[in-house]
Amino acid sequence: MSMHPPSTRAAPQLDVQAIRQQFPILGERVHDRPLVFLDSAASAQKPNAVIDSMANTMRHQYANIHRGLHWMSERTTEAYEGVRDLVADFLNAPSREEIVFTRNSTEAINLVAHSFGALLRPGQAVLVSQMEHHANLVPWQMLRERAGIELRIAPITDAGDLDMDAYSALLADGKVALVAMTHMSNVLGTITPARQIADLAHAAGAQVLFDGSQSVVHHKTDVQALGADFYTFTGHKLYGPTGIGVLWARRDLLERMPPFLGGGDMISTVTFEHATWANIPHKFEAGTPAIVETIGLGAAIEWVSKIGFDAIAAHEADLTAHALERLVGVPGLNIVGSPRVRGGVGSFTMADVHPHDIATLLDRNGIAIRAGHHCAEPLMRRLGLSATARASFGIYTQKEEIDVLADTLVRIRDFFV
Amino acid sequence: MSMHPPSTRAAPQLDVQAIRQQFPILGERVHDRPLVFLDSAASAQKPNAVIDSMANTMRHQYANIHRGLHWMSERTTEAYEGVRDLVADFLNAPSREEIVFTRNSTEAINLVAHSFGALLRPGQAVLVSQMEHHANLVPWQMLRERAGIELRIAPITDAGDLDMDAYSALLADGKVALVAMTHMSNVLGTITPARQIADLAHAAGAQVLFDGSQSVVHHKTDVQALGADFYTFTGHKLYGPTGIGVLWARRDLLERMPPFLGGGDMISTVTFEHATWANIPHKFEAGTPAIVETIGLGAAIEWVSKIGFDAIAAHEADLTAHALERLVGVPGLNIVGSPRVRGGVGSFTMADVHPHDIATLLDRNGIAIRAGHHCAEPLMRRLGLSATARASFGIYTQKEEIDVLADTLVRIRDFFV
Amino acid sequence: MTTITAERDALYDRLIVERARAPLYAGRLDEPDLQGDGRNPLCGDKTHLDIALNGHHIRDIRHQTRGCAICTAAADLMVEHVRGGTVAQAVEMSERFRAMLVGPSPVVEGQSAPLGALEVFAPLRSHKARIRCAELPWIALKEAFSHVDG
Amino acid sequence: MTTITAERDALYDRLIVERARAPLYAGRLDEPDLQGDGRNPLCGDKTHLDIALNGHHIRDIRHQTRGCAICTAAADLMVEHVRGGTVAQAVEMSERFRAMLVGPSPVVEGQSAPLGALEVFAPLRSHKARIRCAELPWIALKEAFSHVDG
Ligand SMILES: Cc1ncc(COP(=O)(O)O)c(C=O)c1O
Ligand SMILES: Cc1ncc(COP(=O)(O)O)c(C=O)c1O
Repeated sequence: MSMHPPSTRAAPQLDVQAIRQQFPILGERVHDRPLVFLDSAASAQKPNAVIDSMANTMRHQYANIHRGLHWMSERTTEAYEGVRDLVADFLNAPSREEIVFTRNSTEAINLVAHSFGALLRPGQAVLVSQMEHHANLVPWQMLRERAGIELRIAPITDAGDLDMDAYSALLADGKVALVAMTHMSNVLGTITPARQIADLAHAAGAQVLFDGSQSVVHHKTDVQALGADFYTFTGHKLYGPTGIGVLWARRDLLERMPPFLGGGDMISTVTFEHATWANIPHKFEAGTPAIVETIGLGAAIEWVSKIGFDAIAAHEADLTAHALERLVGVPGLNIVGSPRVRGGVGSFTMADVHPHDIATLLDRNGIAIRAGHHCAEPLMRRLGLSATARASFGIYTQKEEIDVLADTLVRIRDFFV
Repeated sequence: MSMHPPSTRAAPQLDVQAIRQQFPILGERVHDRPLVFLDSAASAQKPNAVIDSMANTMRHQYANIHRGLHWMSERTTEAYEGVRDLVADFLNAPSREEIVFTRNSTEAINLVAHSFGALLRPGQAVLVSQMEHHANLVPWQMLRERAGIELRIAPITDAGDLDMDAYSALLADGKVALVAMTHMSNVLGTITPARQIADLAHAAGAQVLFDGSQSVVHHKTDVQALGADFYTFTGHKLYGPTGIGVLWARRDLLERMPPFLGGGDMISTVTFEHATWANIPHKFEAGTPAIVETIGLGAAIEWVSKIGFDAIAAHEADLTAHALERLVGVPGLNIVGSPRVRGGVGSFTMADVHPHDIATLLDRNGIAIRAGHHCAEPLMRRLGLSATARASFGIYTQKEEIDVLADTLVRIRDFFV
Repeated sequence: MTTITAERDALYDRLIVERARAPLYAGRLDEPDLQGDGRNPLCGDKTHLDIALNGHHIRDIRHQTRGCAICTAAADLMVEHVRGGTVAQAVEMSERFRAMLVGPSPVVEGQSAPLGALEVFAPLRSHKARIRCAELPWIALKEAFSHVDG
Repeated sequence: MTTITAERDALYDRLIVERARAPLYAGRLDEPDLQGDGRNPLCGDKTHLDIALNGHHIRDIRHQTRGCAICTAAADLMVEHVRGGTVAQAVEMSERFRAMLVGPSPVVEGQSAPLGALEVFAPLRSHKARIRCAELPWIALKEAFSHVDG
């Protein structure tokens, strides 16, 4: 199993201790044990840079944005719109106007399902994979009900990779208008071959949306290099605030799409009879946005960028390799899937111990992991499982924490068997 | 002009100085002058209680909610769901399950326009007033395009009150399925006679939505006493965070309405073929919510409730009376509207000085007000104006600030005439 | 080892682990008078109950459970406790069990009728997300009883 | 008074206030060769331009503006500055005006061709929300010129 991205030059070292100092929550104790937080894939913890940027905004420079003519409003507007530049840069988007702020990935995908979906007609299809998070499945099911389109499911291999032959076959009849696919599985850790997926989709006349909720956290994202048409991610997994997510889409698509939500700030003019829409991206941002959270997202992106994805990816590859090695040694433990390229997320099961019992017993030892279907029920069914335990690693994860996990799993197994 | 609510007993006094101490931003200077913030109707400033509750959540007790089995997740879930109880209490809602968290008022109204709107059929009508914020007009225009319903506009009087006779007449044919009306105008300050509006609507077979974005800030809200069927408000105007709003709706309505956004947390089970929905309110909350912001909203509600709406309403009535008195004395100044009952928001124009010039010159003196159409273009047209200047008062506003406003307006007029 | 079996999991009492590993009342009845199902889509836990009545008495009862240790043990211990009693007694026990887990304040010992071995689940109070595991068999029981009368 | 008229509003130069109160070039032309409109829906500001050409020269030009002081004065001073020049000169001036307001760095005096009285608008740089007020007449001019050629 190789790690992503394959690093040719020596990757810069991450000073994990110095990083941990910036996360106050990592000093907390749980059930009288030091917190071992291995649930970052559900939501990451926040560094002081993010917390302080939000608090300081509210303390020193805050007002509603865009419509205000006064100093506080102008400065806050600058801060908010400045984050659009940061995000465009972060994704290597061609233009800042292609960045739309949403609440989270889920809303970003729903926005596309509504607004791009409004352009689709019966006879056209949307194609997703078997390993989607519900956020990238349910909106398309709902669109199917609304618009009478077809929903196709690309299968995965037993190893947890997209079955590329089957994928190609599903594109063959040219009816697929949109491929909506995860860029990294939140259950298996699989990093999908985005460029290849996009090329095949484009050759078949389809647009491509990548759900980057998991993947933007672990390596550098370049929407142009990936050949994406839509890309979504969510702030709270990127060490940023809750309540803020991002949709990037190609300008011409955004311009063709009707607006999603109606209200203030998304209009150009309104009469009782009729409204005309503002230019992109504002057409898609109705009402007072999550101003402070957007500014906090900017702080998160700056913070992550300063550390750099070379160092982050190398650190996480290191952790993942260590985890696979240690977990394989736990009696009765089975790692779910062995994708070709994987990020710092992995699921496992244990003979004779239900994932919920694993999670609770780990928690009693201060170790936070997830157990359940991870909002990917259809994938669970595909895998023949009802639930898995999942450990996920972040920028602040230490090898020692993985050792504590492995040791505790051994004890849990003993307890039950 | 009377104030709302008519206070019979002696209202408790507000210690404005002590309150101001809790808002760090009020100590800021703008253009070398102390900040005089008279733009709370656009968005209010935040007390330490709110800022600290958000920062402390991120510092000490944070994880994703609902699906987690570990301590951090369970505690964060409790904090988040605890706010649902607080909000239910705040609105005197019959049940916590009737509280849906959204990004803001705008999204709350759009949710109703989509999900309740999905139950409407051509031939049915939605009725709004001439003084709606775009947030309560554009979503209904968009529904009209989607669903072929009719949109009716209830006129207002020159004083800025809802024309009750015309309103009744518009209900007479029984085709109106929903009345969607502001509970307080963000331009005129008008507090609408909600109970009467609701009674007339119900008698005509319609449901009623009140846009409480402005009104919840100024006096105690009781959705049952108002006879509301839907009620919306937005956290950032209530001294709370951005990125969080509330929809309250009657349980049976929420149960009948299809979901709005699809994704994690809003489902009961998902297969590739089909999804079934979670119970209310979760059916309407897709994806990771604005967790920290919801907790911050809880802090805002607790903070406001501790001060109490008797004291707040009395303070604001006092300020409004003082402002009307002082502004009437400014040469060339015209106060827009004279509604029967008004809250602490008022618009004005000045002969020979454009509202934008007023706003900029006030800003140069440290005074923040709004100028423009206030996201209520159709109302502007009704009033025969292209823009107004608007001053709005909050819990932290002092009479002295109104004096500074009035004095500076006199000087601005002199400058231009 | 000690850290697992000692105070650290009052939550996983020996009894729970034993019953999860080797339930005493697992299986089906040939001709049940009542049947009930409980399902937790969150984790895929399932329990099925077969009940044989004798008038208002629960003459026999068996469960078939696929779930975590808490769910399986809860099913087995529930069956043990309601077996031989009346439907009304089972309903009342269900209410007390629920009160123990989610009632306004922890049940004070000796104040209400004791729940016997079922009290091993009391520490779940502070693990809200796991309470539904212990409740699942009781939900199935309620469903089975919903067919009584009528 | 002093606080208003002094440094506090470099922004509202005397010239701006005078031209807003009594514009010198307000009005319409009888038979304009070009017309252009600018509209800011945010505040309802409107400006209309009538232009009479003589070859590539702007022989005459008038504006009709309903707007704030900055918009009105900007229209009047723009008209004054482009009148008599060529279309190309006006376009170039428009670019320098824009650079003064939103260019990467404040225009250094003497570095590019001076904008003369139009420089009274330079302090708008730090009032982003008002820049469109000063730009509105230039947007109308651009619209008018878009009909040139072809
Ligand atoms: C009356 C009214 N309705 C709705 C809104 C929209 O609120 P938000 O932008 O928070 O959605 C506002 C405030 O802008 C308002 O004043
Ligand atoms: C792959 C993937 N897609 C989408 C989501 C949804 O993100 P959010 O809940 O922030 O909308 C998640 C995380 O929960 C995820 O892991």
